[in-house]
This record gives sequence, structure tokens and C-alpha cells, in this order.
Amino acid sequence: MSTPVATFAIERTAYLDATGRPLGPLPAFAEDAATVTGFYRAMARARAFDEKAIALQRTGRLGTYASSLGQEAVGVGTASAMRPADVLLPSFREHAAQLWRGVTLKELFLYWGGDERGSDFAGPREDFPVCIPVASHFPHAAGVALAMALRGEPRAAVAIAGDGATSKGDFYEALNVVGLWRLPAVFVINNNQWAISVRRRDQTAAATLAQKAIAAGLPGEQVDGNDVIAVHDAVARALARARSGEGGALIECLTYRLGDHTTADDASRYRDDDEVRPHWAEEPVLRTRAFLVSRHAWTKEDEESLLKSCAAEVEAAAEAYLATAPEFKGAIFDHTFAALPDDLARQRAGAVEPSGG
Amino acid sequence: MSTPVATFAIERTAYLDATGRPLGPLPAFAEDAATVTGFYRAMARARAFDEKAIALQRTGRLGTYASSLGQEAVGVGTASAMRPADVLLPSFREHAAQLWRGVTLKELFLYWGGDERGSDFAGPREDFPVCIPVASHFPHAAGVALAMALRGEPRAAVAIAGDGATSKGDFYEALNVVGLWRLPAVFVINNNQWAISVRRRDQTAAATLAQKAIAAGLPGEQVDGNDVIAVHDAVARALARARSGEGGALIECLTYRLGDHTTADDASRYRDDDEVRPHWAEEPVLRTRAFLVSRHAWTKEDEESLLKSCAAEVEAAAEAYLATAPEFKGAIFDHTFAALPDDLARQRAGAVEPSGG
Amino acid sequence: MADLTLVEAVRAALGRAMTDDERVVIFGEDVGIDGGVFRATDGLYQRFGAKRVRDTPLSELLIAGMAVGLAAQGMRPVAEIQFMGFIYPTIDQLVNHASRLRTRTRGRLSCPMVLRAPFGGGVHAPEHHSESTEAMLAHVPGLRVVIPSSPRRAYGLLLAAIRDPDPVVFFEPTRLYRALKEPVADDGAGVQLDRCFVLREGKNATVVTWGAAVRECLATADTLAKDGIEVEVIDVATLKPLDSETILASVRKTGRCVVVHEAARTGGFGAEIAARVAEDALDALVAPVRRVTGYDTVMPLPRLESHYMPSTDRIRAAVGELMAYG
Amino acid sequence: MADLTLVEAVRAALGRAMTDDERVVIFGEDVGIDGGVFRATDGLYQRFGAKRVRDTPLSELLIAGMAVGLAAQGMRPVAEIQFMGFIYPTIDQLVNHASRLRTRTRGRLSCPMVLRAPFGGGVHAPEHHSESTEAMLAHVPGLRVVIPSSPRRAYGLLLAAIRDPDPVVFFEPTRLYRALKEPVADDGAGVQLDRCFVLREGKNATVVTWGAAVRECLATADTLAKDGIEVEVIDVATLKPLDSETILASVRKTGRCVVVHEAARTGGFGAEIAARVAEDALDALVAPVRRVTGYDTVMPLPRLESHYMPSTDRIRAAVGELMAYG
Ligand SMILES: Cc1ncc(C[n+]2csc(CCOP(=O)(O)OP(=O)(O)O)c2C)c(N)n1
Ligand SMILES: Cc1ncc(C[n+]2csc(CCOP(=O)(O)OP(=O)(O)O)c2C)c(N)n1
Ligand SMILES: [Mg+2]
Ligand SMILES: [Mg+2]
Repeated sequence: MSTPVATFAIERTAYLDATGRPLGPLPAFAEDAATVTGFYRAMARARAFDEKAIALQRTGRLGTYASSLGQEAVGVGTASAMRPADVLLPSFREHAAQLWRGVTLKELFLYWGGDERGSDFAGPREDFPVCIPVASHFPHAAGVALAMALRGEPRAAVAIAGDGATSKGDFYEALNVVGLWRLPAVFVINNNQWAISVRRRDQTAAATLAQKAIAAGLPGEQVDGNDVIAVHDAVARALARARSGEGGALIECLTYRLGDHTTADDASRYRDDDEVRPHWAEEPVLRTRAFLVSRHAWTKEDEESLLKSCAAEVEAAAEAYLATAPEFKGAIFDHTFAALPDDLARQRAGAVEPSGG
Repeated sequence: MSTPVATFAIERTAYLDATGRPLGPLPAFAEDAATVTGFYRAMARARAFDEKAIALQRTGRLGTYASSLGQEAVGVGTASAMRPADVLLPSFREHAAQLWRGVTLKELFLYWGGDERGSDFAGPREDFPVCIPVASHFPHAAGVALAMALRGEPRAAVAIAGDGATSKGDFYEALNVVGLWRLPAVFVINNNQWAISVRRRDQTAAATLAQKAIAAGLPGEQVDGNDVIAVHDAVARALARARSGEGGALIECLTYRLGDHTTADDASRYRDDDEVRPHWAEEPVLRTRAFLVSRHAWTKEDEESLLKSCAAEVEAAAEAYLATAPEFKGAIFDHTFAALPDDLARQRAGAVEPSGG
Repeated sequence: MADLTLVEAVRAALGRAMTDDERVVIFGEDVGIDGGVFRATDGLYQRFGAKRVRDTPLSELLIAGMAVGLAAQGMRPVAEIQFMGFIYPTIDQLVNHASRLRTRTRGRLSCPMVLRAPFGGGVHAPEHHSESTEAMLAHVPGLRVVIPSSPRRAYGLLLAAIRDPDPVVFFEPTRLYRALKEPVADDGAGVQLDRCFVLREGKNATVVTWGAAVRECLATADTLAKDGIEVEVIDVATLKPLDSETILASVRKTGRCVVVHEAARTGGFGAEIAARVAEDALDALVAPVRRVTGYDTVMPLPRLESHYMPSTDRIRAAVGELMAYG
Repeated sequence: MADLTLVEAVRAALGRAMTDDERVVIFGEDVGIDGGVFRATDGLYQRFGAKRVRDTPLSELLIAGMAVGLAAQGMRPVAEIQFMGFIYPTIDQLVNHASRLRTRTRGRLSCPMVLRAPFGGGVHAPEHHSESTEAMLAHVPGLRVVIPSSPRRAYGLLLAAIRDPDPVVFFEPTRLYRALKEPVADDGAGVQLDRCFVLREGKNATVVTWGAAVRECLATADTLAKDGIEVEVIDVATLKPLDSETILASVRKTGRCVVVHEAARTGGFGAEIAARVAEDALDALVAPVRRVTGYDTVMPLPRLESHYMPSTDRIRAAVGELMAYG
């Protein structure tokens, strides 16, 4: 005899179609043109950074770099839903989110240029640095959220990672404890359909990534990740629940990686331009602009002046980065521990003095 | 605008109530009294082993031992649904499954007595030894299943572990690839409600453990784990699908750990007898006997002779174990590699000759 | 001043740290109502409540990763891994995060966490419960690795580890948990990290060791003293960062060095100590360095376990051999 | 005989192994149509098909654990971890399973698997992509750790590793992947494991090294030769089990020993080599042992990376220092 004991449903939310036309009523915040204009400006700024970063890498002045091209709505939609006191734990592709949080362009250039000072953010002092080992920051987010909950603070942790990250045990173990202890942590998946050369459908047989939340007993949902209004809305709703003690959530943002995986990658080895092309018609910057234009909230002049100011800002930051001398080599040692142990002090002395072995 | 994109349901199956009365029509195999009698005999045999193992441990003649008291239907229901050519990957509590597979009582005593030869099974040569690091054998099961699939063999891998094991990333990563590649692997969860002192509800907020399959896009179901017919039926159905190339499954068996976690544990520190008592009324050995008696397939004489033969067999195996001299100390070295490397040969020589350092 | 076993001293230090500092939180598997499988956290759940003494799901990776998040937020997580044999899923978090959060962010974030785990053989434990792999972690830059060998040092070193501003892995020798009692003052005094302890002075040979093997080394020194051989016994205590000076000063005095550990020989931490001697006290050596260790084999199950352990016989033979030199 | 780079030699060995033995299967992240992020598996997916060359989900633990299952079933899994920096989730499988399946079952099951990973610094890679933690695995009983330092040895050692009946971790120095070409015969001939290679003979000092540092050591030997100092350069190649004899024989001849590796100094595998010298060739030493290594710090990001690496200057200074003795 079989009896059903549990049922589940996963929903997908979108507010704008690919051309920026509303699919129905918008959330209240989106009726405020200034809000969406702010999102748009942030996405454009992130894209300007992206272009410059690639250009610097191509000319040997930056290290390997992971472009966020076409995925800016995930970062901006997420970060804009956070409060300053919340903590962001980003993967290596979420420059848009980091910039919104107040990480400076120069800091980003420094980090991707191979300088640790790029992770010493002057702005969001509690935000985590970029996480390279995929999904390993989800457990940190659980810990950050637990600290907030223990202290009774109305704050939350937000971790972002890719579709590939959802295959790691780290993701699952952390999601499970967020569900179990109702921790104020929101996990945002930038499902850009690719993990380097591996397609989303080759990561998991799960029909959605959002349904992975069911395994952890907490809410999971899909949103159109090229729709900055939908992303912001979903993250804001999740954060409101988290702050009021109702626990965390998993949010899958459906988007597309328009560029190579990183500057070290050549996507033409594993995907055709024909596959990529239609996604250009759905990308978030274009779409948001079309929306704003249709609302008479954005003009050609606005656009020109935005592009100009972004370019100038990015250019200045790049120059400031390039003008920053590397640290003194002693820095290799100085932050290993709070105080330099004797054993390491000897090594430092040997390294700093030319005679050292 | 939100639209549902996926829905899921989890079912629970049971054939017998706690007193052994059928809840409805039985699967065909259960109408054959000889089959269910075989299950019963195997459960009784496992319990006899269990009692003896605890007695040996209490008298200092066996190491720490994990009792399977009350969970025999999981092991017997699972193993009896397998074919000899399938491969079992057991956790440390699945003696009942191992015995059905042909591991000898003496081998089990040897293993739990601290002798590696106990894992050199004379019978099921391809079965894995007991897995102690919780959940770490699930990836092995995926690999075993992949080997079978690559060779086009109609075989399957079956891994068993506890409710606590479902919190490990190992479980999730392995389940995910079984779903993705439709591997012939069945993961059976002995949900005995406890992971040492941690309750099932403190492992995960998921309403069922079966629903964790949804995260991996493969079938998951619950069965009454004290109902050997239900367990056998679910595993047999899953194995039939697996062998015909339809992929794996997750089966959660609801049962109860009637004893301490191991002989090193004192469950009275964290649970009351009052909580345990009702579960004695649901336990599988009693229940199956009641079913057989009601079908006139089991008599008092059958019972007496079974208990006697089990006791004799277990006693003989225990004596054979106790009479087995430990290996020569060179054995520490001899199976580290297929051939002893020079470096290790020197260490062996030093260890074997009394003068060695 | 109560007589405490090592595990009681650990418990006292944990209780003291929780009393002194609200930021201290304890979590791990079965650390709550059960008080830990070795009872290291016994009573803490009852004293400090379910918020600060938490049973986690069965997820070691998570335990370590959550500790990183808590520590970065200014808490003082003290997490337990039930046995060293189950610590491997945490290594990614230790190597890639805990040990480097400070330097990656040039000091903006830090990771004052403690990860405790019992370890070592000789207690006839099940498979995977008797290994010693401290050397793997002692190789990780940015991590402290601390191993107490007596109730008093366990108390003081654990308090110091919890107060340390950087991550500490704290390994407790199972074999010593209840092997001896000594008076331990629960006075909140830490014992300095990063220092070796000379437990017994001697002029003929230096025996360097840590953890449970300290007992066999002291016992061997007793025996050898009867033959007129004076052995200096050093408990390394903090493997990383290593206090070379104490070890080298002793070897310069004795001219002979034996390193003793339970872990497998090759790549064990004894190699590091032997290397330092070969680098910085070579001229003082009158005899080769010797290591008395576990073998490069898997730790055997209990029936053969005793053949694997560095016994007093093996230690005595090694010292004896060196005495023939010089 | 084609001129191949090291990464091409790896690819040739993989292709050869797959051709010779149907049981060989390759899997990992991006090893399929992309041919691996370093192109080590380029073309294999096209040649051998999607069944035998498989992209896995992004799950390192699974990759190692699946290899154990396949190997126990008689297959010959050759799995790739994309960078050594992501190998830590596999350590549990390597320590608790791969390395001991044979001895746990007294030979009934075994684990003939290979886990490949690129490693090492000097290529200005992103964070976590430049470390060298081979010593952690070289401590694990039952595991072989092999590191090639030339295209020819890469080809032969990898074939031997794949054919070996026990688990092998095979670390490929990223910095050498395309640094040099040499003629490599794709003749299916393996190179014996468990042997060090004397790459250059010399009578004044022994330099022991492995991986990418072999290049700097050979270059230093060239320079020093001009000053009349004859350096013997040994490529360890198989770290575990270690071929002590070759190293000790050399040190007995030269009386001087410098160990060079990129990994952090403390607990690095150089310590093991120094320890063996201190144990078994002490009488031959005319000078202390020296280690030229990375520091006990986290590998810096590219801007400071060069200060961390064991440079030819540092190697030359160490040999020079030792020449002042004896
Ligand atoms: C644990 C780990 N394994 C492998 C890598 C190498 N790697 C870097 S990014 C990446 C793919 C990540 O895919 P996804 O999670 O979808 O994020 P995306 O790059 O698409 O943003 C891989 C395999 C890594 N950084 N960490
Ligand atoms: C990875 C790991 N962590 C911790 C342990 C210690 N331990 C042994 S059994 C157990 C609980 C297991 O619970 P469950 O999975 O429900 O299985 P059960 O013991 O109830 O059969 C724990 C924590 C272990 N063996 N492996
Ligand atoms: Mg992706
Ligand atoms: Mg259980």
C-alpha cells in the first residue's frame, strides 16, 4: 500500500520579457523609475569594468579574469536587495554584486591583477573576498548567518555561485544546515548554463536547480536571471523572511554566459556561435534599458553620459591600479598570523636580506 | 509573474501493519510462504549473531560493535532483492545484509574482533568491506555501477547507510551522478531515527529523506523499514529498473535503533526508555513471525528449531573466531601494495626481526 | 585544585572559555546532550544551552566551513571532529580558507577558530579510529597544530588556542584521555603556544616526541636512567610553528637525537625535526638521527596494532644504538 | 619520434593507455570536448568516445570516490583534478579508501587508479592555482606519489602509473607543461616507478629535487660548473615509496646535500629527504643539509610570487654556502 507523504512545487518568476515589456503587474519598487535606473547604471558600470579588465588581460596587464558579461542582473539584483550590514560571499564572477556593495574598481583590478590588497575592501569590511574553490564559501555563509542569529541581529548572509557549484557537497551540506537551523542565509545561483565546458544539463538530472532546496527542507525558486526586477524581488523577499527569523532560501537565476569562461578559456572549442547568438537578444543590460526607455525614464543623452562617466571612472581606476607598486616582499610573511612567529621571522629575514637561503 | 515549473511527490509503501497483518494485497513474492520464511530465518540469524557479538564485546573478546537490533528487515529485505552478481556496499550496521550475501559469521566476528581477514570474504568476493567513514561508500557505489554500465552488464550496486549519512556531501554528490548518468545504483537508507545521539529531525529539515532524491533528479521513496516485504519489494523494483538501464533510486527505510549506537555508547544519556518502548511493538522479527504464523507457515516447533540452530551456528562461529590466531606481524606490511617496495621491505625486516628500530 | 584526567582538563578549559567569553561557541557531532563520544563536552550543553553548544548534522566539511564563517564574524568557534579519521573532509576548508583568510585580505578578516579532534592508537578502536596524520596539517602555512600530552598542558594549551587570533587545530591523544590524573588549577591561565617543553633533562640523548608517545618516552628515560643513560625528553606540543631553538639547544647539548611518533614514518613530522637537526645542529651530532615511528603501512586493526606502535622497546633500542657512537 | 611538450607527452601516454587497455577510462571536469583546461586530454573524447572520456559534474570528492569503485571492479580509472588546489575534497577518499582497500581486504579488492593534477607556481595563475602540497599525500601509506619533470619521463611514468596495480597520484608541473620539447617515442614503454633519476652527475654536492624546480637546479648546476663546482642533480620522480639508495649513494659521494622544492618548507617532502640523510649518510656529510623551498606562508598572488619561488639565486647561494665546508 502506497500513500503520498509529501508534495512539492517549484515556481519561476519573471516580470519583464526579453524585450523589456512587463509580463504583468510589477512589484512596487519597480514602479519607481529611480530605483530601476540605479540598477541599470550599476549593470552598465559592471560591464564597463568587464570590458576594461579583458582589455588589460589581453595586453598582459591583468591576470586571468572571469567575465560577468550578460549576467550583470544577477549581481545587481542580488546586491541591491541587501542592506549594508548584510554580508556578501561572492564567487569569482560576481563583480557586479561586489561593485554595488562598495568594493572599488581599483580593488577589483588589484585583485585580478594579482595583488592581495584588492581583497582588503575599504568599503564593505565584512564582505568575503572572492571565492575560487567552487562552492566552498557556502559553509562560510552558514557560519556568518549563525553568528548573526546568535547575536540576534537582523542581518543576513548572501552567497552567490554558479550552476556548477550546485554539484558540490559543500553546497548541499551548507544548504541543509541553513534549512535545519533556519539560518538567515540566502544562496543565489547564477545559472549561466555552463561550468567552463560542461552544460547545465550535464551537471545534474534535476529539472531545476531550485528544487535542490527540497533536499534541505527550505524554499527554493527560479527567477529569470536576466530580469533585474525579478532577481531583486526574489532576493528581497528571501532576505525579509531571513531577517524576521523565518530562515533562508535558494534562488536560481536563469541567465547565460555570453563570454568565455575566463580569459584563459576558448569557448569556441565546445559551443557554437549559433547557440550563443539568441541569448544576446535576452541579455539584461539591453532589456533593462528598453524597459526604462519605454517608461520614458531613460534618454539617449542619459545613455551617452552614463557610458562616458563609466568609461572615465574605469579608466581612472585602471590607471590607479597600474600606478600602484607591488607590495614589499615582506608582505608575503606579515599577514600569515596576527603576530609573526619566530620560525617565520627567520624565514622573512632570510628572504628580505639578499643573502638568505 | 510566477508559474509552476516542476512538481514532485514522495510516497510511502507498507504491506504489513505493526502486528503483521496485511494492509492490502501483497506483492506476488510474499504470497509464497517459503520466501517470507527465508526472510524470517535470515533476520533471526542476524539477531542471534548480534546477541553473541554484544556478549563477546562485554566480556572483552570483541572490539566495539554496532548492533543491528530492530533493523534486520532493512538488511534482509535489501540483500534478498539482490542477485549474487550485484555488489553490496554496506555501512557498519548491515550485518543482516552481509550475512544474506554470504559473508560468514566467522568473518564478521573476525572483522569486529580487529582482524583484517574478516573483510576477505570467501563468498561475495566483489562486495565491499564495511564502510566506517559515514557515507564515503556512496561514491564507490557510483563507480561500481559505472563499471557495470560501461561493460554492459545487467548488474547493479547497492549501498546502505544511515539517516545521518544523508547529511554528507558524499551522499549528495554520488546521488547526483547516479541520477545524471542513470547508473545502476540503488541507495538504501536505514533511517533508524538516530545518528548516535542526534535525532533524525536534527539532521535535516527535509520532511522525508526520500525527497533528497529530488535534488538529484531520480526516484525516491519511503518504505516501512520494519516490513521486510515492503523493503524487498521496493529494492527489487528499483533493481529491476536499474538493470534495464532506467537508472538508480533512493529508498528510505523507516525503522528504529532499539539498542545503543555501539557497545561504546550509552543511549540512556540522550533518550528515555519511554521513547524506545513503543518501537518494540513494531520491530521486524516479531512482526514477520506474526505474519507467518497467521498464514500457518510457522509453528512453535519451527521457532524452537530455528533458535536452536542459530544459536549453535553462532556459537560454533564464535569459537572458530576465538580459536583463530592473529596473523603474523609481517601481515601489516604485506598487503600495502601488490609488491613490497624496497623502502617498506626494510621497515618490515626491522619490525619482524626483534632488533629492528 | 582538582585531580583531572586529560579529557576532564579539556572539558574544564572549554567551560572556562565559554564562561569568560560569550563569543565562544561549541559545535560538532554529539557534543550536545551526549557530551561528546569521549565526554569532552559533558555538561556544557546543560550549562550553556543549546544555542552555544550545538549538535550539527553529520557533515564535517560543514563543521569546518561554518567555523570559518563564524570566526570571520568575530565569534570564537571551537568545533569538534569526532575522530581524526574523519577530519579529511575539512582539509579543503583548512588549507584553502581558514589558514589564509587573514593574508588573503591583508588582515581585514581573520579566522580565530579551533578545530579539536581525538587521535592516535593503542585503544583497540575500530577501523579509521586510530591513525595519526598530524603531519598533513602541520605542513599547511597559516595553521597552528597543537597536541597536548598531559592534563595540565591540555587545559592551558586549549585555552591559549581558543584565545589565539588565528586558526588552531588541536589534537587530543585518545590514549591519554583517561590514562592519568594530575592536579589542574581551573584558573583560566593559558600555556604559551609555539613552545616545546623539556619534560625531563638529560645529557646523553634527546628524545623529541608529542602526544601519547610522550608517556613511552618518559618511561624509557626512566629505564635508561638505571643504566646510567640520561635522556632529555622534549614534548613538542606546538608542531607548527615549531620551536626549533629548544630542540636544537638540547641536541647541541646531548649530541644525539631520537624522534618518536605514532604516525607513519615517511613524511611524518619527525622528518621535519630530523631535518632541522641536520641543518642547524649537524656539527653537534655524534650519532645519526633516529626516528622511532609507525610504519609506512595502514594502521592495523587491533589484533596487530601493538606491533605498529613505537614501543618502549623500540625507543630504548634506538637510544641504545646511538649511545654506541661518540 | 616526435618532439613533444610535457603536456603533449601526457596526452600521448593517455591515448596509448586507452588504446592498449579497454579498461582505461578517463574522467574529470572539462576533460571531454574541451580536452582539459590544459589540453592534456585534447582529442581523446573524439578518439575514444563519450563513454570512456567523461565530463563529470563539478564534484571532486565524487571523482576520487568513483575512481575507487571503478578500480575495485577491475577498471583502470584515470581521473583528473583540474588543479591541485582543488584536490583537498579527495583526500578523504585517498586516505580512508584508495590507499587501503587492498590491505583492508587482505588483497581481495584493490585500487589500481590514477589521479592526475597539475600543480605548482610560476605561471601567474589565479588564487589557489599555484600551490604545491604533494607532501600531504606522500605521507599517506599505500599511495604512490609520482611527479614527472620532462616530457619523456612524463610519458613513461604516466604509463607505468596507469599499469600499476595500486593507486597513484600523479602531479604534473604546470610550469613545465609547455616550457620545453624533447623527442618522445610513443612506443608504449613505461618508465620504472619508485626510482630517482640522476639527471646530472657531479662530485661536489647533491641537489635533490622534483617537478618544475628540476629546471632551476639543472640551470644552477650549469652555472656552478663554470666555477668548477660539480653538482649532482637528482630528480626524485617517485616521492613515495622513496628510492633512498640513489639519494644516499650520491650524498655519500659528494658529502653535501641541498633539497629544493616549491612547497612550503615545514613538513615539505624535503624534510623527509633531509631526515634520511641525517639517519643514513650522516658520516659522509661534510656540511649541514640545506633546504631551498617555498616559505611557510600562503603562496602569494602573482605580483609577489617570484619572491616565494626557490630561485636559481637561492639554490646557488645554498650550494655555495656548503662548498665553504669540508
Ligand atoms: C572546487 C573547484 N573545482 C574546480 C575549479 C575550476 N573551475 C573554476 S570555475 C569552474 C566552473 C564553475 O562553473 P559554475 O559553478 O557554473 O560557475 P561559472 O564559472 O559558470 O560562473 C571550474 C571547474 C574550481 N575553481 N574549484
Ligand atoms: C564521516 C564520519 N563522521 C563521524 C563518524 C562517527 N560516527 C560513527 S556512526 C555515526 C552516526 C551515524 O549515524 P547514521 O548515519 O544514522 O547511521 P547509524 O549509526 O544510525 O546506523 C557517527 C557520527 C564516522 N564514522 N564518519
Ligand atoms: Mg555556470
Ligand atoms: Mg541512524
